[in-house]
Amino acid sequence: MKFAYYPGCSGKGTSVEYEISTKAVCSALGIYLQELADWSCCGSTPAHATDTLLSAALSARNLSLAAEAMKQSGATKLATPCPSCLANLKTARHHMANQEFRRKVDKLLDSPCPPLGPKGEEPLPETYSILQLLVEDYGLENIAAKVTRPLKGLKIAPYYGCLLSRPAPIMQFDDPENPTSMDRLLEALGAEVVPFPLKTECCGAAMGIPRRDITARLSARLLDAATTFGADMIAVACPLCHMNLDLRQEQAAKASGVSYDMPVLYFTQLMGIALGLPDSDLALDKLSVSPAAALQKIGKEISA
Amino acid sequence: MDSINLRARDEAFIREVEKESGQNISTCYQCGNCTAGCPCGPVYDLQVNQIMRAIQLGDKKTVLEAASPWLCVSCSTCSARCPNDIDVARVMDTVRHIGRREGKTKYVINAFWDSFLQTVRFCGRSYELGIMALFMLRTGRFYTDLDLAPRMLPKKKMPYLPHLIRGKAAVSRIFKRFNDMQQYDD
Amino acid sequence: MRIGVFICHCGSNIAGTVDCAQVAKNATAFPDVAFATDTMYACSEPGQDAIVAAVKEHHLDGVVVASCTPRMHEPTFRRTVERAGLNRYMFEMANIREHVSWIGKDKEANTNKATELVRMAVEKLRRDAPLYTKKFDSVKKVLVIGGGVAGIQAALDCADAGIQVVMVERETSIGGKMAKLDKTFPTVDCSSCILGPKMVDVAQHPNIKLLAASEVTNVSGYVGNFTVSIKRRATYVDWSKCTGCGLCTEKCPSKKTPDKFNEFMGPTTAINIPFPQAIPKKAAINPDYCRKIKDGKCGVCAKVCPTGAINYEMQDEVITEQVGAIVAASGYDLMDWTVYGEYGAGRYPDVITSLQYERLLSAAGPTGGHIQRPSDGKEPKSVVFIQCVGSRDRSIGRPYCSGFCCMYTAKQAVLTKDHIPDSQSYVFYMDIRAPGKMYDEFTRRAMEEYGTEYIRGRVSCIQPNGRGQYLVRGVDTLMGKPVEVLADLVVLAVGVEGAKGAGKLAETLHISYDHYGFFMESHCKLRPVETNTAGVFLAGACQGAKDIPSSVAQGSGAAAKVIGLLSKPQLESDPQISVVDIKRCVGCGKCVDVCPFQAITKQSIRGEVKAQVIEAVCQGCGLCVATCPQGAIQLSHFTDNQILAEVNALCQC
Amino acid sequence: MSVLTGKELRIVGFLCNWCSYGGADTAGVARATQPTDLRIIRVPCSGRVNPLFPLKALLSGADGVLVSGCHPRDCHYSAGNFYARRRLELLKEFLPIIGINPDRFEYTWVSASEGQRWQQVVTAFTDRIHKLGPAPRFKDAEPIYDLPGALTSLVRPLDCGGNPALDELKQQIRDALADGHLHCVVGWQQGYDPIHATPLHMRKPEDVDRLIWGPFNIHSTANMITQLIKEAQDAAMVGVKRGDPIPPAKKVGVVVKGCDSKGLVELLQEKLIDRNAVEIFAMGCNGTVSTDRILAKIGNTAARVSAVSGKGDTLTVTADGTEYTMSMNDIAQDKCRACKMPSAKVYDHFAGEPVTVAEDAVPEPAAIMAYLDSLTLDQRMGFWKGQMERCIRCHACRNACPMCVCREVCVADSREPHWVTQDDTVTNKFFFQLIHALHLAGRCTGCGECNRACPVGIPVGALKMQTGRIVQRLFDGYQPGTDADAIPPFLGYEVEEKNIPEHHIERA
Amino acid sequence: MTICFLATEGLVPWLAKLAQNYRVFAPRREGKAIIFRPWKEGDKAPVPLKATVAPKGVMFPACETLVSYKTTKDPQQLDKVSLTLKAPVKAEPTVLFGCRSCDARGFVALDKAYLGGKFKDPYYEARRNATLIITHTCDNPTPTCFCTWVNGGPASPEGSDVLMTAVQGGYVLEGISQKGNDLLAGSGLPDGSDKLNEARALRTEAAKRVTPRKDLSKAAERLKARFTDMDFWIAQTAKCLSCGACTFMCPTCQCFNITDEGDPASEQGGQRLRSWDYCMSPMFTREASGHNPRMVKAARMRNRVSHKYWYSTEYSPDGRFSCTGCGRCIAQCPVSLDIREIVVKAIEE
Repeated sequence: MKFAYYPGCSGKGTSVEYEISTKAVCSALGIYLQELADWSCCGSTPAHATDTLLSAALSARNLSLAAEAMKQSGATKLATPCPSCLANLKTARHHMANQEFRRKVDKLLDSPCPPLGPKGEEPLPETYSILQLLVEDYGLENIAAKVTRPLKGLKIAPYYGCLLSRPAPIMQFDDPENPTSMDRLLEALGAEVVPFPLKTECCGAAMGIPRRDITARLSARLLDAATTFGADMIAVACPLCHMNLDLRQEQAAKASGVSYDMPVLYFTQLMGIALGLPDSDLALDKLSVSPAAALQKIGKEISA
Repeated sequence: MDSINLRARDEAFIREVEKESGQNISTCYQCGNCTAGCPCGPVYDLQVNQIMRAIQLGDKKTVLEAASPWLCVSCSTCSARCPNDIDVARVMDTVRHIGRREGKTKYVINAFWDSFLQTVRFCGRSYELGIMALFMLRTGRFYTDLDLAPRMLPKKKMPYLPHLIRGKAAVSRIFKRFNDMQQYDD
Repeated sequence: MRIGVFICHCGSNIAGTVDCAQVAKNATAFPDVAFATDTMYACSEPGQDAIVAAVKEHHLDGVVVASCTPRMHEPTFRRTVERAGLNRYMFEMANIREHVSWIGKDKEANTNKATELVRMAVEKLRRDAPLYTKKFDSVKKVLVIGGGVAGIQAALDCADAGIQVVMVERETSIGGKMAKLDKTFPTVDCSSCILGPKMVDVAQHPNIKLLAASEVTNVSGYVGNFTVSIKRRATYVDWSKCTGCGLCTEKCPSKKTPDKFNEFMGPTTAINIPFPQAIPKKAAINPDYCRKIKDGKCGVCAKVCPTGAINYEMQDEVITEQVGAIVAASGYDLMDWTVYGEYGAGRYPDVITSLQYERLLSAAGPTGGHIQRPSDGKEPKSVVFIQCVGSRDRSIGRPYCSGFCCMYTAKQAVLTKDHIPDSQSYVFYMDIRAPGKMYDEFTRRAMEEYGTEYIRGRVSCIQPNGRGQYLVRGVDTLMGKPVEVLADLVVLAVGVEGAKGAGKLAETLHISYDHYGFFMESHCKLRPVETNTAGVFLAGACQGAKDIPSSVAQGSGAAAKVIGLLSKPQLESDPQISVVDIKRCVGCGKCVDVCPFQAITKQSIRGEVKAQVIEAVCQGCGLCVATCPQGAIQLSHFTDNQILAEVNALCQC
Repeated sequence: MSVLTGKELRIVGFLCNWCSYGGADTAGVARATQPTDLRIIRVPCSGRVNPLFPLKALLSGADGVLVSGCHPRDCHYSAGNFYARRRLELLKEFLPIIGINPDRFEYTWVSASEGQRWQQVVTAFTDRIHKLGPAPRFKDAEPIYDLPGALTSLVRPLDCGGNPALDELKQQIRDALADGHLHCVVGWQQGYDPIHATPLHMRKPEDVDRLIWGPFNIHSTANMITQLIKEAQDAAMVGVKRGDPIPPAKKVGVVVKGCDSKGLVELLQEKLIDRNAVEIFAMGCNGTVSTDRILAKIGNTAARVSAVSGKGDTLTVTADGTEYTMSMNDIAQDKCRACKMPSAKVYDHFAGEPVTVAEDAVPEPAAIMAYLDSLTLDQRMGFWKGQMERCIRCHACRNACPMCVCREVCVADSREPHWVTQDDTVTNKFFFQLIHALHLAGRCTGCGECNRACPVGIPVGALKMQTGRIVQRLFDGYQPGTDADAIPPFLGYEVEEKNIPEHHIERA
Repeated sequence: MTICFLATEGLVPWLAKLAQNYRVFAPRREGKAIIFRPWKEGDKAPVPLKATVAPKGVMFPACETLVSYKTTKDPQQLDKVSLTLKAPVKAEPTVLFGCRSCDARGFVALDKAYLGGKFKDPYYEARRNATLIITHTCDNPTPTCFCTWVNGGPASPEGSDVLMTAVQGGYVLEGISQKGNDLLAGSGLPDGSDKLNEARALRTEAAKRVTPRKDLSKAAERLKARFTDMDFWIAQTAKCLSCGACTFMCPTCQCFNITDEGDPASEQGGQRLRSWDYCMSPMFTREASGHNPRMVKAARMRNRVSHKYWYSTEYSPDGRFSCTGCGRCIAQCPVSLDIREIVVKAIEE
């Protein structure tokens, strides 16, 4: 299995543990991720909040690179771990089905984007989340078969965030109200998944810098719920969610007046643990809230 | 308080929003579901359904002067649950686009976005420390997230230097052409 | 042939934008036209008299009137030409009002267009032939499908008028949805107290034959002479012996059988009588849960039955009935609300439908009339009602208003307060639709006297808070603020759709139905209980969401139509039907295959297979004509040559 | 009647009485302004609209044709529009092959209450037709007389070496004939020279000696079958008096190649023959040849062939004293090049081993279709005009067709209905071919007999191939004559048609 | 007799000259078929082969208007209707170029039907008189040819006005009829007498290549005897598809149907059409009552064969067959039904 890979900017910075664990897990599963050479930023929320066209052009540059790379390497799909990048890349492609829009995008680029082409042989690739590819393409049974350290007894609140399955017509993945792909993945790893009702509630996204009051309030809600439902930890699939719940956990605590000690792990880190990968592949030390206590439940010791 | 002037309906504005967002605003029947599910509703000055109503009325001034669109986190919950299948989040995006073109960029978030895009423009990728620096310069809020620095820096989660990519000039040209096109359009 | 052409001015309706005199003049040049004139109002008495006079004076044998739509006045003018001594089918109309004068102001173009339309009508008329109706006998018996309140009303009205009634009910008791209700709005009187006597009347009426636990499987024939196949489902109880004593239900060990009548709010026994007032009050076994039928071990009911009515070997049985008319009263069902992920999609035990709540309120229900929430049996103190779940929601393909939810929600809020005085009800609504007599007053009482909190806005989501309550997140659009309420119980006013299986029933009855399983009436305003299939009528919510008064009114309406139809000594057939030219027919049977009405059969003529049209069954759609490769079957008045003549009148190059 | 020059174009509408005609009335009552071009023909139901009506209009001067009925499910007659949808979609997709822009034909659904929608439909459609301008007329098209000669590749290797199981086949037939339960058995024998076979009717065991099997068995045996069954029935009736019980007729035997068996299956499917009335003798087919191609290889259309012998894929022909060798690749009939069913699947006797073709082999599209697809619409119209000019209306195409069972009651000769006149204008001649093609839609098994039978070589089969392509696309690869239990697509419908798009007449 | 020589390269200019004064019909290739079409200046040289369809349509078109008629109403008095009739009996001067001898002999057979009796068909007669037939003698008989069996031959002059034989470097043209001789005399072509022997030798050679002759002199007598032998006819006809390919391509088949088309009251008026009909069709003899004396195809085949080799010998003064042995009915028959075989069997068996 070979996928073209778009890491997204945060993977090289604030979500470096996501990046490390994603690569390690894929490698352990025999999935080859081919990182796009010279990829650039998709523009994230700032771009699409500024202009649809600008946002699409920033994404289109990367889609063009991916098209070329996939032609060369024979990679079958384009993958990214970051839901925000995913949303931008998918939305750009979605809009570019409109010829008029696409002409405008092409005008912003050095050279025009390859066409969408007929279904099945699209030169301009669709983007998929790592989560989707692991669950749908690689398959849960195949993952379960490779688990060496089941996460037995670990109660995990699966938190998807808002972007992974929304807007449904563009994302085309899982149930927008009650996604279950990560639930099933965690179950395949042997964990106990708590019925977390706030799976897709917003964490406040990038408001952390300009309006920390908003993120603090929203994150607190999530941390409250996870605590109430008895979770040992929260699993996430998004760098922004992670930042708001982990890095800013204290800010949230301040806002709600409750103190939390809720570890927040990327699902890939949990996969890494279950697959028995070495600590260097898990980058657990990058987390702000230490999962050491929680992981003791499954007999995993880490230096706090 | 002003009364609503129904005859001052700005049809061009309604069409502009509808065209750019691709949504039919008139199908909104004001059930309020967008507001009900909005995570930011409590901090909005004008609720999402009220923004929609103001667009229906062609009340451009009210729409563009509202702070709410600039507080929206684009989580698309409103779109997912709209009983009339309106992509409300896209309407909010569109309101921001129009606002930006009309110079309504007085909000803190604009400073953040601009800082972000500026780093992309020059480096090809976003550069987190650069964003913080530019944001503080723009807003004068030098204390922003200083409390997080002790957690971030030792873990090496914020590289000191930007990732400069080979194609950074190509990315930069996208921004340039975009700005040129905007001016030409205006 | 001698044709007369009459161009109507319709005052200025036509003449305003069409040069009628010129059209008449142009018409004189058309083949076989022996007379052409314009006239002020062709449909007026002098206008019609002028046509009659012209037919006589000019010895016309066909008439073309160019005026309004034939859907309006074709019957009028057919009577006129008949009065003039012609066959009523020797008449054609050109629609130069709705299709010409009213849709454009270019007089030159309109006059030209009107001329061409007249030309087409003339060419068609030249190929018309006189047609004659046939008379036939009808069976003075009606089939009523569905034993809800609408069907009961229709059946009783017909039976009282002396018409034999066969009532077919899918469940083991009649009563329909109304039997499940605790009270009815706006009077808050007891539902079973007012319905019960009517159900008993059905059981006792000498003209009504009641077939419960039965379904219509096939309908053939035509108005006045339908043959209906009815499947009588095996109940495993011989109803001729069952006295309804209920001993069996007490002793049945299979006590976890889902209780459909109680909307699955509690279990019942494998052998049961759905409710105390059931008609017929007979026990029936649910074979999926009966231990004897499933595993062959048990037989308790057979042992205790004092009359020996239990028969585990019972089989489904198909019977046929001959009827002259059919009333469809198959009612409604709630739509599948689990599409609402934000309301838990059925995962939350204390989020229930209004009909389930009705069973909790009912003294005959699973909780004996005590409101106990399903998860823990506790009495809820905070009850949230959410309106329009599956109504007025295009995103899930349900754009329509279900009509009666506003009213029953108000009723349920009132009853909640009656049952639990220290409770608080909240109603999230978009608009309150209460247009009936005393309806709005009733909703006002709910708010003013019972303190129900009405919040104008939709609910975005319901989230369990982990402490046994549900956080309902809505909005008060009047205040422009989000609202959050902690609820012990949430009741969804789920939208309605045609009853399960309505589409299949419609196809069996050869009537149309919409995307939501509602049957199509002939005309939304003027023929609300008729269908496009002669002899099939509609009553109640099968046609669209309806409350009890409307259903009862429509039941009586359908009955009036049936009585009117079957009181005629004989029925007449429309002669605009298909006719087989047996010399051309090769007997391939393609017409038989496609006919939506089974109006064509194969017959053998001197050893050769030929198609044969059953005149009274044929509805004149012409599908067979478009199917027959030899053109051996032709639709009278719309023959291939007639339509070709119209095409040729327009296209000749 | 002529259109208002310069102002209007000729647009014909067929509207069902109950919905769309009412919708047009509603639009009128609402005074919804519309273009004046459209002329409405009122029909009871869209199911009444034989696709030949719009086709006739388009071929005789209409610039646009619009059919409108009740919305699916709302049909006054419950299912008429479901049938109409399939037929009208067929027509729309058929038009391009004869050079008519499919945009000139549209069908839609408008209910009696949708006055506004009707206004939009009329306005948009009229606008569309005006944008397209006056329709090119068939009679004015620039004729193309030539035919493409390209050969497509073979989907499987062909063999002209005869079939080793011929003796087994002969014995099976002899035995059956000796048993006396057969009226006759149809096969092939050598004709007036070794490269021409001719059908053989075997009635006595000794007739079987003449039976041949090989590349010259080009004729369809399926097309004789309905007549022979009738003949057998008549024979049984000889001497039977009125009132006597009707004696059972003898069976008709038929020897089939794969393609012939498809014809039989389709006849069974349409209940045109009774399975018990036929006894099927099958053998695997290794491909048949085109005698024209053999003569072309020899280079003399008057060549006198004295002997032929086949070995593997090579045929050796002795003509006028000279030996010519040729490969099946150069002389095989077009249909055999693409044949994926060389052996019958429905039979009573099978001699030898079935010949099979790889399941996943994909035949190259027929040369004539590739050629037509490469032409512009105007050129296609000219092509048919040029070809049809030489049609002499001998109806060999029709009579050779196994699926044409109307025979003496064919609409080509009838005045009631009067679809075609006796006038031999090229339009009139062509219209008959269009009737034939549309009557065969969803039924044509692709046996190619119409092409082969045409004495002047008009590729009329291409019209049927077009219907075949459409049927395959619309009905998930449906192949007529392969499943005796399948309902022919135009005698059925689905409430939701998976592959038939909703046609939107765009807003003006 | 005028004999001229036409060089190969002179053919097209000569046709062009003829085309100035005549409608010229000549064979050309269309697809796999060879069809007679109007030839005009600029066209290529005609194909020197037997046409797929006999050229009888030049005299006897596949469809022609016998009468056109139209009614006109008096606008003042709608009951007053007048009828106008037009019967277009006229023919332009025509040259039929490049037919075979079998084709030209076909016209002699058609003459019997259309000009032979008491009533002459004016439409046919006009065209016949206005047409000059230049026959290309046959140098390439096909396996289905049997002209010599029916008293013809590859170079039979019967029915032709000019015989044209291909020789080295060109053609020898021989005037046969007065019309033909006049045409050649005025043609300005050089004398070709010197090449006549070469031409004759080639013709003799061609005649040898025709399928060896069988004696059909007893055909009429034997067919008469076979008339009631239905088993014979059923056996011979079993494979027939009842199509019209044989009759429509035949140079001697003369049957037609008459239908009224159009509407006299319309702008276009009505037309009475005469169009080819074929006796192999079950419709051919169907009577208005529905009764059909030749319901089965065996009866129809018997009629066709008998007509050609028996009836015609009785009604034609010279006792000739109504068949010229062109073999088209065999070559183009979709089931390769061989009329020779039927006749021979009728005689032999």
